Amino acid sequence: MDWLTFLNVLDSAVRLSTPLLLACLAGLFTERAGVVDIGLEGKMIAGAFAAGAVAVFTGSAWIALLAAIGASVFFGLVHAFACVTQRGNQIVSGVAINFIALGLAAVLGHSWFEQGGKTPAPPVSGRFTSIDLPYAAEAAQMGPVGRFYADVVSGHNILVYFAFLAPFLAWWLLSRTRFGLRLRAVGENPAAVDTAGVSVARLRYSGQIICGALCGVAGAYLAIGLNAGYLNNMTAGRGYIALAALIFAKWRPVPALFVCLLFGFLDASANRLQGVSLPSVGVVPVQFIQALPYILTVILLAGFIGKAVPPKAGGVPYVKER
Amino acid sequence: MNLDKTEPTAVPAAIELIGVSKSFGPVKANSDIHLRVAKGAIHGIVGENGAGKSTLMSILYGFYQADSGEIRVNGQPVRIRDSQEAIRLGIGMVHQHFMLVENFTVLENVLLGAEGGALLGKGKAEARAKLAELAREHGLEVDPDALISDLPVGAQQRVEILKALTRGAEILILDEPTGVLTPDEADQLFEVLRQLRAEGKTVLIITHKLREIMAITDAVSVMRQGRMVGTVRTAETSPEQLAEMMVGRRVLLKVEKGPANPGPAALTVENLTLRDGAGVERLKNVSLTVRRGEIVGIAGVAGNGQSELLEAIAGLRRPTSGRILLDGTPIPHDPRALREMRLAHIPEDRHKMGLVLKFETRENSILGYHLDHRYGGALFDRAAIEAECQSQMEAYDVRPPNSRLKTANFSGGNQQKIVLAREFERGPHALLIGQPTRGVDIGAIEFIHRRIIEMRDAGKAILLVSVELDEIRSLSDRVLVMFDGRIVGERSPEADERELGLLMAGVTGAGERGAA
Amino acid sequence: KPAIVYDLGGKFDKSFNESAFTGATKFKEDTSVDFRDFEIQNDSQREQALSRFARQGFSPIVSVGFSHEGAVSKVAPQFPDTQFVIVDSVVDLPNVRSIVFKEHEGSYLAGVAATLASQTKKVGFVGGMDIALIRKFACGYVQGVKATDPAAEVFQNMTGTTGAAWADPVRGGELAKSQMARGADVVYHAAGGTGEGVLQAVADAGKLGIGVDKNQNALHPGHVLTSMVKRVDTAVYDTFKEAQAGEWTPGLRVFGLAEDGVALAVDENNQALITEEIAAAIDAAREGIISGEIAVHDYMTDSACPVQ
Amino acid sequence: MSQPAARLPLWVDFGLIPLLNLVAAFAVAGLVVALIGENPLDVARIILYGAFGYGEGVGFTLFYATNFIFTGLAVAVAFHAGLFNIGGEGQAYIGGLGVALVALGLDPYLPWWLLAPLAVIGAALFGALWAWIPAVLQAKRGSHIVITTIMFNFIAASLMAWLLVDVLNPGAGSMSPGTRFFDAEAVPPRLSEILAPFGVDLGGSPANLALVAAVLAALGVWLLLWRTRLGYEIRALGHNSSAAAYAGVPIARVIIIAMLISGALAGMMALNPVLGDQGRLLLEFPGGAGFVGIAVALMGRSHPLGVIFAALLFGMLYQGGSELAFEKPSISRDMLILIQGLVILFSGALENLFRPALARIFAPRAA
Ligand SMILES: Nc1ncnc2c1ncn2[C@@H]1O[C@H](COP(=O)(O)OP(=O)(O)OP(=O)(O)O)[C@@H](O)[C@H]1O
Ligand SMILES: Nc1ncnc2c1ncn2[C@@H]1O[C@H](COP(=O)(O)OP(=O)(O)OP(=O)(O)O)[C@@H](O)[C@H]1O
Ligand SMILES: [Mg+2]
Ligand SMILES: [Mg+2]
Repeated sequence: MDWLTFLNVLDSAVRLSTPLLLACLAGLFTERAGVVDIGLEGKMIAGAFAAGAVAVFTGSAWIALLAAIGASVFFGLVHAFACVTQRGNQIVSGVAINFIALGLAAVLGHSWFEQGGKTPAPPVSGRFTSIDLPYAAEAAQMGPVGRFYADVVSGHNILVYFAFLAPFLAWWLLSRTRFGLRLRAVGENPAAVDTAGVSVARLRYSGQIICGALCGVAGAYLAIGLNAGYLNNMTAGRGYIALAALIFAKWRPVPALFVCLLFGFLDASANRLQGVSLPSVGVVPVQFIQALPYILTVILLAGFIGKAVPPKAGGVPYVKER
Repeated sequence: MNLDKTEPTAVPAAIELIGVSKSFGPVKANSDIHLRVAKGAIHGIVGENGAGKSTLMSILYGFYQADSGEIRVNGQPVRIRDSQEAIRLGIGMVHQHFMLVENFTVLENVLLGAEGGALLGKGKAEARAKLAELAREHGLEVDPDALISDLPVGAQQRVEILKALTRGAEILILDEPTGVLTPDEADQLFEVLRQLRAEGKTVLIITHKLREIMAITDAVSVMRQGRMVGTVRTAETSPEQLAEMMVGRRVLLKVEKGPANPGPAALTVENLTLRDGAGVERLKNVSLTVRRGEIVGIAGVAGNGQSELLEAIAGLRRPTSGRILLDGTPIPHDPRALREMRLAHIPEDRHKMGLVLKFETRENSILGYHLDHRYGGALFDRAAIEAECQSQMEAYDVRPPNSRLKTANFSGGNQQKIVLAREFERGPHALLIGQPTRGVDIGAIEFIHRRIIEMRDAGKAILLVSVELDEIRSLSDRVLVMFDGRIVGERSPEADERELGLLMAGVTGAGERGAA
Repeated sequence: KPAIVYDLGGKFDKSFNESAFTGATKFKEDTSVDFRDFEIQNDSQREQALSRFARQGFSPIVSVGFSHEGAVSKVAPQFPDTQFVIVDSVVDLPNVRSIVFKEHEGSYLAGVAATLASQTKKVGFVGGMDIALIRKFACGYVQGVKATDPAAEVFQNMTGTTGAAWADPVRGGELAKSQMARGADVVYHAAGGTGEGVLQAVADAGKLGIGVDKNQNALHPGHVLTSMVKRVDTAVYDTFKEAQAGEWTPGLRVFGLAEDGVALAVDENNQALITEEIAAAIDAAREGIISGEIAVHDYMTDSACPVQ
Repeated sequence: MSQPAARLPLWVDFGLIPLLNLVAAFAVAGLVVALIGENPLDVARIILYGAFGYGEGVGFTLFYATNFIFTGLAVAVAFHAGLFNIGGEGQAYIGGLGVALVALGLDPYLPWWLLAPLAVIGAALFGALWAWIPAVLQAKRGSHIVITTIMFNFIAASLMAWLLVDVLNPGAGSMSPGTRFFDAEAVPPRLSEILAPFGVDLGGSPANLALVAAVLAALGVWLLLWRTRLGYEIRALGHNSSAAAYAGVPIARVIIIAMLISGALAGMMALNPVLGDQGRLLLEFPGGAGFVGIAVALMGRSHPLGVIFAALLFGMLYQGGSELAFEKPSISRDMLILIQGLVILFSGALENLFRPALARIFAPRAA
């Protein structure tokens, strides 16, 4: 791969890793609070559908973003109610939310827009368009580093920049603030938090709300950032990959950034490798190239990261009185 | 015997409980409890397991809400809705099961719930200063930046006390604080408590060790089956009287045992060294011999390699070097094969290792022996298993004797009996016993101790590990002391308690080096 | 009483299923004869839906998509008096009409147009899943490109290996961007919903896309060079009409350029893009194919493509 | 799952509460239906009628339930070992390859009753094979089985797409990615044919002998888990791995064996659609049954009997939902997914929603 190709792949990796990163951080906030969430996929779908629909109705990307966050947070609250208040099984609740969001988006979309659950394309004002950073054009002329700035750093929409800032914000929030300390504690030992006079339930709800908000942004990014409008099941399993990334990153925000970038990069490379003829092998079947990111993930997992220890209280409802 | 009514209220009460009741579903943990704790006193609370001591204290600390009754703090009626409220009222609590976040530092744990602002920076600095001050005043030293999981239990407990004190506790509740301490550490703790009393603070302490009650408290309340049996002045009572109040019958506090009759060596450990997964040496060149018909006790503070030693012998950990011989043959690294060689193992932690709590008890009664052909071929012979379980439950007086009840639903003492029955009843030749009576009440302790002596008298070789020095001394025929992965000395059980305590703290050759 | 059974993509797939729906709707509007339809959710429902419609007396019953092949061959013999139609596959039974399209011919024209519209002489193709039908599109397209400019380069990508491949506009867009990064400035898609992402990305970048199946020119006016329409709608409409008039016949119907079954769509949205040169070349190629002067290889005949 | 504070009469626990949960789920679904301007009662009637109202409907319900019994059992067995096998989808897919290879290779020679048992072995073997690598990675390297099984789902999809398009495809002229049809003699009879002489009419439904296999598998799983030493070790491991180690259970080996069994069960799901219904291997034939298996196992409390009931419930939803799509074109076919989700939510995660209130009514007062 020459430098330019590499930059192109990297540029694509940035875009592809953005929804993963947002969803991964979303999962991080709730799992660090001790609530396991395999409903990331569903929340993203809710966000994407809300964003798509509201962008069509209002023509405003920002209102659509708010709607996405709202819809996704709503499902976060449902999950919190089931898992925290009702002490239900967290995996069951997550599975349920994936089904509900997918079904509801299609049913409402079908009824509102009569296009089989799709939303029509919103106007340009209803989308987040790419931003050229200052001096990008000039930088492009100034050697490889300049190209990197122009091609990879510049030219994404605002949600991408937010996504790449988010791990650092998350890190700061978790390690430097009272809220973060309590949130981490409640995922490890809720009784310790409870005896310190802090409400376990409130913290876990907060975790779910943040999770919902981030999934909402991820959904909005898919529907009105990368694409124009919601399409049935357009998350295409990214919520599950984000969970994998979360485990890979061992529930830490900055590693999450690198893991998601890695996943995005593998994905982007696979796109690029299609149809490439290898020396002695000839053209590799495209299916093999498409499986490559997944195979590499398994190899990395087996070879490098070893055992990932989840937050101790994860998945277990906090029961004070039996 | 309730002295509250007779005694004039000369000293103001720090705490008064009036008719407090609390049920967990059908279990009445506390019913109609009256308690008065004088300000500036150390007040002990004793009772069998499940008597409701922890529940009562947790109500005081706002962790649970009483179903009915009144609480007064410093004479004022209060409603303690949550722990924050309790902390505001100056109540601090060190829980029986530590409420620490294991992968947090000491400082973070101290900070939790009392951060002093939305950002941690300022609060951290203040807490650090406060910790330094408390260390100076009370000798409660801990490294603020150490991870809890890296600290020995004794230090973890110090963190719990520090947590309470940094929050400005005037009334300190300690729930079984000494279970995990060396006698020396316990003495240190008592020193701290006396110092706190001198400062006018009130201390409520729960313990099963009557010796400690006698040593430190000013008054003591006894609970039984959710009720308050009575409160007495410590100076006016005796351990025997307290035990009787607790159990409702007379109890033998001293283990009766005849002289040992040691036979040939059964279990030999030679130069055993063991590194854990992280590469830390947990056992350093340990050698010992246990003969038939004797109990060799290993004393030591928790975390000095006793657990690793037991688990290495039991085939659960692979030694880095050294040999373990059973009746002269090197043992395989396989718990299953060891059981066939008649080596039984009572693990230290029945919940973590000895039992599958969600199994029916009859299933637990064959745990480890489940491949035995007595219990069936391709399919289990359920009648045989049932019979086995019934006979075990009968022999060990497990209550209720219901083999189909999930083991989780038995009380701690009965769970321990289930483990003992399983391991003892199959005629082992050698026994590894870890913490046989941890968290078990006096009545059950008596029973378990008797069984262990019986096994010895039947000619079994027994290696006993316990952090209860009293237990080691009363059961063992020889005492080995472990410190930092080494065996640092052998003493007779009659040896001076102080000397043993010093050995446990790693001070060898007490005389010369004690001063250094 | 006509009926339609759609394939897994659903009737609003912006593609051949939707096209069938459009034809049926037009028939309904023209004749005010209502029709029933059903979107299957799994393979087992194909037979269920067909026999159900048949039992309820519907006829003709159109099943859209090659995947219905098995179900039609099983159900049709059970209802000899019912008229069955299968689109995109051939079932040789006395009461079945098979409608197939020469997608390769239309795609060839798309290749011609793409090459001429391209400044860089690099063009792209994004398919949904790597299956025979999509290879047929790709093969025709590449032939058109190479015939126009043997030196022109074609980048080909497939989206995925699960059903999501037809509904993943994000990846579709990414594939198009990757092709554009390599210099492509015209990208043709045959990827259902995924293709919307392709057209979107191309339009966002100010380049040209080529739509498929339906006329997608209006999606991004000025940025969709043309659409390779596959007239499933007319085929369905005609079938219904003939049945109504009692002129329905079974047998194979092949719709190529000659029959107007496939074509490049030109309308007000792309008129400006189709220069005279392009229009002339398309026409010439079309004439050539119809007359047989230009032989466009059909991938399906030997599972191979002469050009890459 | 939290311990109920008070014991309720059995009929409340196992009858009234599940019923109320279902009613709540349907009430919410009804709300959505009303929101889009349809009559919820109508919808409920259509679904119930579609699932149970006539022979063919029942047949379809059973057909879908067969898939879910297999995949639900697969997830349940892994659960008992403390493992979360999300890879049922991929294992079923590869299991289909096993079935197809047996059938394609032997169908000229063997009648169905000889071929079917071999197909069972093929399905189980291939499904197990696909679970084997994640299992080994979990047992020996500690790689998180949730991720590896997710990855293996994707890898299976790629592998199968390649095989079905380029390798096993009958070749030129065939549009659909799939194998050729198996010989008609090699395909076992459907239940409708078997039961017709007894006056049972299952219409053209594809329910087939795989249902019997599924029920036998459930029985087998029950025996395995609660009547054999291996099952004992699996459960001990799942509840408490330290206790299992203490008991001398070879942990790594039991993890691998449990996953192999799980994979084999998932793989056997392929018997139903591939051998029993389509008579050929098609692209994407599992159609999400592997994931539904998770919900089925959770709702069935990982008990084989519970799995059967939950599978029937989901089978009913699938078939009733298809009826709904048929009768009410204005309601998107995705309504079914929504209803499934609500059922999972209310009967799974919110199972105790009504318990406190019922406890107040029915619980015997504590002494
Ligand atoms: N997890 C549980 N679920 C249901 N019931 C329980 C549970 N834990 C304890 N119990 C019930 O509460 C009773 C008391 O439990 P606890 O462990 O406090 O016993 P205890 O009185 O301390 O007994 P022992 O003296 O033997 O330790 C048990 O006999 C049991 O019936
Ligand atoms: N959270 C809870 N939920 C239900 N029952 C409980 C709970 N905590 C305690 N119990 C029950 O209440 C009773 C009193 O328990 P408590 O822990 O107060 O006893 P204790 O005197 O502290 O015993 P120990 O000496 O074992 O610490 C026991 O039967 C116990 O099983
Ligand atoms: Mg107890
Ligand atoms: Mg207690």
